[in-house]
Amino acid sequence: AGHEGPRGRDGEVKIIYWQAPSIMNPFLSGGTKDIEAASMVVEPLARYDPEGTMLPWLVEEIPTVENGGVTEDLTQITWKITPGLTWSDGTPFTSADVKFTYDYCTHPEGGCAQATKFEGVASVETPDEQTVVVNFDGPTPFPYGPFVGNESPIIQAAQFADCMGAKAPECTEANFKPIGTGPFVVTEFKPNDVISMVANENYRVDGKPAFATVTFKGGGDAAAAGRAVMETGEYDYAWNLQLAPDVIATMEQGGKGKPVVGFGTLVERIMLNHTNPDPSLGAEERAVVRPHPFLQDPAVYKALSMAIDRALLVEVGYGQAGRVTCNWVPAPQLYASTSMTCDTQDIEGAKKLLDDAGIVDTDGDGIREKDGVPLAILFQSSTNAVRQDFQALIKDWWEQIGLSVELRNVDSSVFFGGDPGSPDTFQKFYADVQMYANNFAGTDPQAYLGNGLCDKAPTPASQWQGENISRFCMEEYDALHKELAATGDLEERGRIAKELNDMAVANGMMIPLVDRGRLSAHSVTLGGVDLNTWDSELWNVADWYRIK
Amino acid sequence: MTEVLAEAIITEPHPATNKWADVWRQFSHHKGALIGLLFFAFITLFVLIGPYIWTLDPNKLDIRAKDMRPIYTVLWNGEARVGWNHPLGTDNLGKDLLAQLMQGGRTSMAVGWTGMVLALFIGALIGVVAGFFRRLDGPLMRFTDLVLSLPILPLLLVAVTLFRESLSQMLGIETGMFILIVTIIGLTSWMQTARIVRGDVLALKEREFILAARSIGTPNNKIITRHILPNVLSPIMVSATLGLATAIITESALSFLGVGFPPDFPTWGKQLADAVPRMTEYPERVVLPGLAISLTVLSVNYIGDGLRDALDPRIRGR
Amino acid sequence: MFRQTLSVIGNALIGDQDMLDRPLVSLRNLRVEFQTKDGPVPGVEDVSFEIAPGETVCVVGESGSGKSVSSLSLMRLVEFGGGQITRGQLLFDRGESHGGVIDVAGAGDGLMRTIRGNEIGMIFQEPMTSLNPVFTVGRQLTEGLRVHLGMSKEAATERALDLLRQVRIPEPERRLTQYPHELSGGMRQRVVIAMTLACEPRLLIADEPTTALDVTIQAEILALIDRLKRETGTAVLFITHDMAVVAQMADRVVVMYRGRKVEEGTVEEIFENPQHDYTKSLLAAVPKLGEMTGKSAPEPMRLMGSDNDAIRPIVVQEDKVLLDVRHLTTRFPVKGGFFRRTVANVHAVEDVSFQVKSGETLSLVGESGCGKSTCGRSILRLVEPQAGDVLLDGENVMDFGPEELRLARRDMQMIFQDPFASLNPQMRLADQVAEPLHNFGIGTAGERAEKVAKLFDRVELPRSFLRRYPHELSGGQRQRVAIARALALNPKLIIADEAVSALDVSVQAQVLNLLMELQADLGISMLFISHDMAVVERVSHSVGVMYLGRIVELGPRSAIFEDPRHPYTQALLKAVPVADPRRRKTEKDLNFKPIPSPIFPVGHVPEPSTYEEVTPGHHVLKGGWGGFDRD
Amino acid sequence: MLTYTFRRLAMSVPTLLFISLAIFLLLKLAPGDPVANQPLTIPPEVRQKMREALGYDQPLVVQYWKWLVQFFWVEPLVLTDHIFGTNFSDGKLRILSWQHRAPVMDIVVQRLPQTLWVVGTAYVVAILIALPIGIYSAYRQYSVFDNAGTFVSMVGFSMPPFFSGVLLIVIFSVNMPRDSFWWFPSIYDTTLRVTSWDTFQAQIRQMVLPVMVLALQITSQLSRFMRASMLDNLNQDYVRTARAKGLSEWVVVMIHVLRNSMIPVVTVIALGIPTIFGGAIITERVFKVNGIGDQLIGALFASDIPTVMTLTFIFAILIVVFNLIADILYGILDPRIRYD
Ligand SMILES: Nc1ncnc2c1ncn2[C@@H]1O[C@H](COP(=O)(O)OP(=O)(O)OP(=O)(O)O)[C@@H](O)[C@H]1O
Ligand SMILES: Nc1ncnc2c1ncn2[C@@H]1O[C@H](COP(=O)(O)OP(=O)(O)OP(=O)(O)O)[C@@H](O)[C@H]1O
Ligand SMILES: [Mg+2]
Ligand SMILES: [Mg+2]
Ligand code: NI
Repeated sequence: AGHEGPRGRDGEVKIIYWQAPSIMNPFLSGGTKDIEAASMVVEPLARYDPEGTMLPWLVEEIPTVENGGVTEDLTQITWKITPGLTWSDGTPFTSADVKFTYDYCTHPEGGCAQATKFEGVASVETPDEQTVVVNFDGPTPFPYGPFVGNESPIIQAAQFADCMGAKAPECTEANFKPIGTGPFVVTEFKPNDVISMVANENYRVDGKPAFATVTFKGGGDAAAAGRAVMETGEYDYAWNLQLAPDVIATMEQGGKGKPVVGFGTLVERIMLNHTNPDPSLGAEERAVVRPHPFLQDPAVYKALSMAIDRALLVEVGYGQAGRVTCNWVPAPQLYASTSMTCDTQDIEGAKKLLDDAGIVDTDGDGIREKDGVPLAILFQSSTNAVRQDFQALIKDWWEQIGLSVELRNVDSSVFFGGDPGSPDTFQKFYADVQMYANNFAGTDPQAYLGNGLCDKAPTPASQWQGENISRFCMEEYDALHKELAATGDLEERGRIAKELNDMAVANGMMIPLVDRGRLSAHSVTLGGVDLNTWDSELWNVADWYRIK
Repeated sequence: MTEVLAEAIITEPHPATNKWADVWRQFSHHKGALIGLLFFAFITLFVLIGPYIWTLDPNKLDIRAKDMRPIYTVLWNGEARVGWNHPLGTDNLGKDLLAQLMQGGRTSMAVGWTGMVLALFIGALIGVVAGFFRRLDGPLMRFTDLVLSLPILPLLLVAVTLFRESLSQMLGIETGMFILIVTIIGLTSWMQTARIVRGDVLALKEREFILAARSIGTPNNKIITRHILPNVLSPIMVSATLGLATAIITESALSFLGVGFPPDFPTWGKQLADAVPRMTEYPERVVLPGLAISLTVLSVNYIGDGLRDALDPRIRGR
Repeated sequence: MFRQTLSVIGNALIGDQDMLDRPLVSLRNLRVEFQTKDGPVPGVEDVSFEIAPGETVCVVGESGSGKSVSSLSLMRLVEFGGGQITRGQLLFDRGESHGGVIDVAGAGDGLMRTIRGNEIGMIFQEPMTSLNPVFTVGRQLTEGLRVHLGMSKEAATERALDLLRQVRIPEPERRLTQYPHELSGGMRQRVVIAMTLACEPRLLIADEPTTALDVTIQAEILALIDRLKRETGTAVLFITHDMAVVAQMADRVVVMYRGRKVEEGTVEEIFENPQHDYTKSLLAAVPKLGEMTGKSAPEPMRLMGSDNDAIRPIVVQEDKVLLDVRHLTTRFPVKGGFFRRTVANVHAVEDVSFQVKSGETLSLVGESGCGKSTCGRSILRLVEPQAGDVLLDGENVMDFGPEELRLARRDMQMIFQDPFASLNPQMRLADQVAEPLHNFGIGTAGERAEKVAKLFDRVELPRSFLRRYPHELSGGQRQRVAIARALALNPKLIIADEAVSALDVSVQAQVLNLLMELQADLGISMLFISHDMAVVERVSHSVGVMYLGRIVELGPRSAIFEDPRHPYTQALLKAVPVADPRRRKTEKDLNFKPIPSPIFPVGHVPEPSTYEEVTPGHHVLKGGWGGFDRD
Repeated sequence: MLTYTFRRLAMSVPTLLFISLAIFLLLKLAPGDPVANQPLTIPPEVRQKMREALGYDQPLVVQYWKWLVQFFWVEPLVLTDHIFGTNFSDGKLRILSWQHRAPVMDIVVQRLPQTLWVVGTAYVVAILIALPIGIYSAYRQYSVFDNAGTFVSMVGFSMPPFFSGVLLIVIFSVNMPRDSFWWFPSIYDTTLRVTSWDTFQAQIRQMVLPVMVLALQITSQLSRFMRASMLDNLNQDYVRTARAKGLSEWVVVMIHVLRNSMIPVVTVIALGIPTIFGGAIITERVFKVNGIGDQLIGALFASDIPTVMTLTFIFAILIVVFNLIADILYGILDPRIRYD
């Protein structure tokens, strides 16, 4: 209300991302900052709203089996592009552009960061200018990978025609100033610094966007970004303020802006090693020999979980931007299991559990033994202030129930770097437990739940590739996941997914700790902000306006 | 004969004593240096002995007692949450500030001292050798210039990312980081010392007493240790005081850029960097470590000033 | 006692306010204090004297006696050095047109600035540092003119050229655009003189203007000041510690000792009839050229207050050659060009041969830069010679390896010029004297300590000095320590490189006597290097005159001083001022050409030195050398 | 002098080559992986593809040689093309950043002006403040002013820029009312173009805080040097000569002494410039100035080796060049120095 009018009526909006975008082509960078910056310019066929439901964006409607958009055998999906759509340069947006996007990203020499989006796609056809048909290798119950969500937008064939494969990086002009269908057009791109944009004159909705120009500043640190929005009022929108809760609270008192929180699928968790990491085993065996001497004992991992005061962790580390979770997949609602609770700490209960299981201190050193093996845990994590605080707290609790805990932290570029030569990567997992966070893109957890499959475990044989970090392995789990992959019905998929989630957690694959939300801040004068964790935060930037 | 004796009486300035007593006497005439020394002694004792008196673990999270203010805040703010159990207050997780300050000081001072000593050692060695042996002068000074032309901070960052892992592996993360940081600081800050020392050695070499030493058959190594080194001590001392300060500051800059010691390992620089976002509500968290750094640097500089005067026999003679 | 007399004289002078010959300057009861950490220390105390227009007053006294402080007070420049005039008057007659007599001690800053440089000019001791290195000579010369006389730039430049001609600098136009470092010491001192003369001051203060200069240049500068004084009629206050210079310049003499005036009188009175003990001892300590005429062997000086009966000539006992130097040649490379290759050589020592017998003293004399020091150092191989042989006791030092060389140095020791630089400031004296013993592992620690104490006795230093540091000693005492160190190894040969040049006359005499005494007692041979002809005459058995790297004349002392054959030797002897006011030299006596450069391109092969033996043992270089042609 | 300059220039070529090799090897040893910063959702096969696309897997020698050719041949060609409108460089591969896949030099050219502006202004401001302080402290040695100056400069020296920067922000950006004259922006607006008086003012205002932070550090060091150098010269004989000439104190101190004292200080200033670029890294980060220091840090953290390599090398060139300038200045200022 009160915010309708001609396009560009509200002048300038200033956005600050403390990680600076370095490129505007989301296919050449997987970084959130780059993808979100690009989302203001290039758009997918469909995207998600803050609840995680799919919205038709450049198409008439979402194709489903019911409306015939998806074939019964789940191998083909047909998108119908909204007629009359144009690129920001005025040329028509056609199915050829969509097919080009597919070709661009799947070119073997292109190094496309979003190649997984097109996994399983056999071909893309364009029967006519408005129709895109995607054929899959096999039945694909969730066919909304390609061209959906901020990681899979459509780029203009005319602009990128000469930028295929190895030449992709050389197209600086195109990579910095892609032509898109979004509400804004890049006028100047300074890598790692600032992007200037103006409203797209050919945008499909009249009177939108309300802002004539956007200054998209990048760089610095989260505190400075928060300060610029909430305290000095120099900026209108600050992204992903990973700050201590009390810092956010003080900044809020500045009164110039307020924080907004949204929750997605990012879960901070402790992974439990299912192989024996004993250093005496030798480099090749450490990650193969099963089982772990004591971590697979239900009493042990349940006690470990019970000893943790998750509410306190949330308070200390994330404040409003976190909530207690007992699940691997915390959202969307359809897939979020509710069968487990874990929000109260129960040290005594944990002790009792261990005592009952006969895991007691037999040699009087204060540390319990299981079958003569003392419960000594090496707890590793990436180097990060909040994680080290968590480590210190958790160490304290675990020691209270009779374990000995050694802490270790590894620089994140090494930890997550995936260098097969380094012994400190999270894939090698040369520790008993390790803590980090992970999530999945989009709303469908099938691939993510696939991280629990036996054959996804990183081993020397697989060159340490694979996402099953804890090397969890259960036949029932594998079978159930297969079932999920063959199920098309949403309700049914939800039920199976929840069951998979529960199975993994209950069998000691991990100890979920905190469901980490996204906390951003916007100026009190900026209207229309609707924080979205399923898609780009800037997904509805066309609807933003100035509150007068 | 009589003349000589008369002279002897007149030129008797102080009862003859040993050199270091003399140095000390001159030093104690320098008011700034004396205050500097006192403060430096205080802060050294504070970080060395402190943890034995104040035995709280600096990394202990006392979450119930978080965000306490230093005891002195009650002077103007009766409502402030203070307590003798945490005289300087606690941080947002309830870590005791006093204990952190002591522990941080230990690290910072250790980094400062070792970094400085290393830089001095390399610098003095290269300087003396280059100045003394004409044949080595060219190559060594070329090398010094070369190292001087390396962009230090960037390389520092690269080197930290480079060796952090392997060293932490070998020696544990804390010792590993310590050795890494100290080595890097040492390896990147010896050049000025080397240049100054070389210049002084070159000048000294022209002084006749070196020639005299050679003419009485003093071998080269003795010339260096007996005649050259004591006489370049004063510029070395000055470099030392500056070096200590730079080492402490460099470490804090590394911490700020996130490549310093691990998060659970306090240093003054890191405490300062970490507290910056909460500067307005909890000023003591930046002021205390900041002050510790500044005052240490300041006192060391004054000590350096005093030492330079005290080691200069021309001044000392007066 | 004398002070009373003086103040009576002073009061009498103050009373004399006669318009016609009233003094230009009169200092009355001047006291200057310096603030030190131990409280105020007087620099001069109750000094009074006068200078009449057109008169030259010399102030003499040993180092630290307050000569400079008095003169700086007159310019009111002591204040910038931390001093303060606490008592007394400094009356200066500015002339009728400028308001007559004023008291400089109470003058304001502005007034002082118009007086400085304009009415009182000052020449300082160090020509090397008293000019600003970064401004051209022209600029520094014209500065004063433009400030005081308000001249335009062109006019000032004109005047500057005039001045440079007046002080007889060759090529004055070129000098204006040169920087001080491009001029030699003598030329710089002339520039300073020209600068002080710029505004035609009524009083010229010259604070040891020639101490740092060679005899020849000194003679020229002295002649120049004398001539200018005669031509312009300025009064001159001339400060020096060199009695010969006093004899040459002064009308009246003021003698200062430890901050006080001890005696005052005309130059003849002072030289012929000194009253105060200090003046007497000062005069006794001055070696006078010609004093030794007729004596075959050198002998110690008769000093006041010392045991003069012991004086005996030093005769060479045995006729054995200890040191035989043959065709010694030392060159220093000059590097240049893109690849820094040797493009030329400084021929510092060129084909030098001489012999020193056991117990004999051979002196090398010559002007600065002629290669004396290099020669001495080459013998010890402290610098590496290019060619030649040095035979010590029949063994060739040039063939020794490093360790043999080190051992050979036991027999040859060196005493250096600068007593302040030749001792390590950071080491105790006992350790320094013991160091040679240490190096050769002689004796146990106790024996060494005993030996060092004996050496201190030998050089007449109290044993309490053993634990001292060099800075706690005076120059003369330090030189004794250096001698003790040289004696520690019982050497056969001592090379004394300007060992007494930096010392005050009285101290110099003591040290010289000590050296001679030691020689007599221990039978040491000595290579004595000096530029002071009078000293050389006193100490040597034979003398070698060096010029531009070569010995131009070599022979027994008497032959060189009484029968000089080489034109250079003759010129050199003429230039030496004589400490006798009745034998003054004039400008006409001097004929000095600028010394040619000793730098020759790489390929240059100089001809060998060939000598003519004019009388037995008296050799003179044949042919022309460096502009001096024999016959 | 000229020979000397050429000699030095010629000598700096091997020096620079050696430095480039040293930097290159060091960077190559670093465990950084250009795709380490990509989200965990990207699977390993895709990462490997991306690495290959970046040329990360080529042999060392090839990478180094390519870089050398690009830096010393292609980039200058691009520059000539840009200036003369020629097209020598067409089709030649330039040094591409791994992060944004654009030519590194383009970004450098884009960012260098900001660094030069901020660092340059800070330097000029610092010199303007430091020299008078140094001169006066020396002239009145041990006075109250001198002692206070010593204290303040020590504190300034020991205050890390990330602290002084945030302190200034809290004072001038957070606690000042927005419309006050004393309010200054905490974030450098890199899009601002000076076209009018207002934008010029805005530019000045946004430079105030970073310049203050940088200037504080430089001032404290420079004033110390100036003081020491002045003290050395104030006791020289030529000063007494100048006074004896009857020159006023102003002329004596500000012309005779100053000129001599500037000789070592100018060297310090010239040699300090490259270090300032290094020191500006933190300041640029605090105030988000898009200078090359900020670019370097960003590239380092993203393991963008071509950018890091090029930037560190540019720093090295700067240092070598300023070293040369310092030596030449030395010769110009001090007539005693004659490099044959
Ligand atoms: N700046 C100063 N501070 C303290 N004492 C000083 C200072 N200048 C001179 N003096 C003292 O004043 C006394 C007289 O010194 P002055 O320089 O006049 O001696 P001088 O006769 O000129 O000696 P020289 O022949 O060595 O030049 C000395 O005792 C000296 O130590
Ligand atoms: N180390 C050196 N390198 C280059 N040239 C030198 C060196 N030492 C001396 N010279 C040159 O050799 C020549 C002789 O110098 P030397 O010191 O022997 O003269 P000197 O007669 O002792 O003079 P003075 O009376 O000034 O001591 C001079 O021209 C000098 O410049
Ligand atoms: Mg004097
Ligand atoms: Mg000499
Ligand atoms: Ni008497």
